[in-house]
Amino acid sequence: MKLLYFSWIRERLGMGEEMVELPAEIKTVGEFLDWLKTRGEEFEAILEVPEIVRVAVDQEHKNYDELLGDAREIALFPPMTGG
Amino acid sequence: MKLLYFSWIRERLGMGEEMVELPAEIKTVGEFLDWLKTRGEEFEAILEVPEIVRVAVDQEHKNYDELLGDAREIALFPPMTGG
Amino acid sequence: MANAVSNVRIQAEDFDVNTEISALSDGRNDVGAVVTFSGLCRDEGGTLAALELEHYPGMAEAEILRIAEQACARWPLTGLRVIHRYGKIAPGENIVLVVAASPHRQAAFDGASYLMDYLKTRAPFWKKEHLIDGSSGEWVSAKDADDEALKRWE
Amino acid sequence: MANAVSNVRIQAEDFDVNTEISALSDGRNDVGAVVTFSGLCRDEGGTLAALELEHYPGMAEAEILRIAEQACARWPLTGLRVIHRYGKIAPGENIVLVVAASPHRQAAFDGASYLMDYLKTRAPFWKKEHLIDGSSGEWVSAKDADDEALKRWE
Repeated sequence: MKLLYFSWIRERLGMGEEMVELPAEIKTVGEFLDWLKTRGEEFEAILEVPEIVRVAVDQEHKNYDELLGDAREIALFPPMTGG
Repeated sequence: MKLLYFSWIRERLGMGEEMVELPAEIKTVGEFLDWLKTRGEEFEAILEVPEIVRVAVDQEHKNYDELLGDAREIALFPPMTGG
Repeated sequence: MANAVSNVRIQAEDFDVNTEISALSDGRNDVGAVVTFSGLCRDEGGTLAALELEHYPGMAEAEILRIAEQACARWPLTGLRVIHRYGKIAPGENIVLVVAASPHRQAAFDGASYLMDYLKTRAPFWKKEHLIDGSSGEWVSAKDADDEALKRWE
Repeated sequence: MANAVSNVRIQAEDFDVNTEISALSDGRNDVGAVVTFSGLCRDEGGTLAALELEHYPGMAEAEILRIAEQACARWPLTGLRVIHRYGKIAPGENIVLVVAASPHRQAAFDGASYLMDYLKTRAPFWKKEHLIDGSSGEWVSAKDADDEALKRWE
């Protein structure tokens, strides 16, 4: 599974992407974020106010209660400021 | 006083403009139109449904109850279809 | 006709959208949004050969400038340009251009949209149809929908 | 990325508004209205040296195309083009272009305005400020006003 990070989340983690093995019991976006927090204090800090972290699964916006399905890539980023 | 006619009003009258002497007692746009009707059946026909004839006095839209003031030119035209 | 912010031209010639955008944005760094509206002549399902646009010289410029000044009083516009063509215009050709510039996107959209709504019903222009069969068609009637469109600005 | 009506490009290069308008109007006689929105980089009162735009390649195109398809389903648009730039952009330079074409003026205005509102809050782009004093400023925060702007389309 490929994880992607953008904007200040990328800067804070010091990486734009990484490959991870996701535990099989993780089904939803919310469960994925909870697991991510266990991976170190940088992740914990970023997800302290989880509402400000947006998640895209295979390049589509997903709410925290939605299923990951057989995702190939998951991206984390702050609210967008395009346009 | 210069009178100007546009669109189908110009076509119906067969002229785009003319010079007229306006009787001194005419004060409002409505009185002006009533006087115009006395000038011939073409004017009468055009002003039969007066609501569809718009009037500009010195190049500003005027309602029928507004004063002519010391107008230099009065224009008659149908509802506009610009843009 | 022009004031500090608005520029209004009535002309037979076509216009160039890039040129008008540049006039409002080049050399300044406070413009965040430029909205343009181009109105083009349609062929009405293949029946129309051309539109002939008649206007009231003098009043056309003056009235559009009045509408432009109302827009500038209502929204924080840094620039506003209106070009309205007259004469014979074939399907696919430009009729009218409005360009509105502002620091903010909504003001630019609203300014341009307001100009178009008022221009449709207040600017002294009249369109006559020339049909493809060679006949001279009708004068285009004013649309109730255009009067309706004004109500949202009240 | 493109379908029959929509065309979406994410690129570092600048764009040309005339070219994009022509692509939607040349050779056809059913387009009565073309609205363009250009978003430009402001200097924020002289403090900003540049904006750096980061994006999510792949998703940026896909998401804007999804928004474009929603607009095409909602309004009778004959064409829709979106170009969003990435990389370092100086004050006065273009950031984004939306062009919407339709037989009718209100559809063209609404289509372009809708695209911009959704693009601001749904397209995966992030802006970082580079300040005139040489320091790297903050990541631009999302505005509540942009979320608010979406409500009128519901």
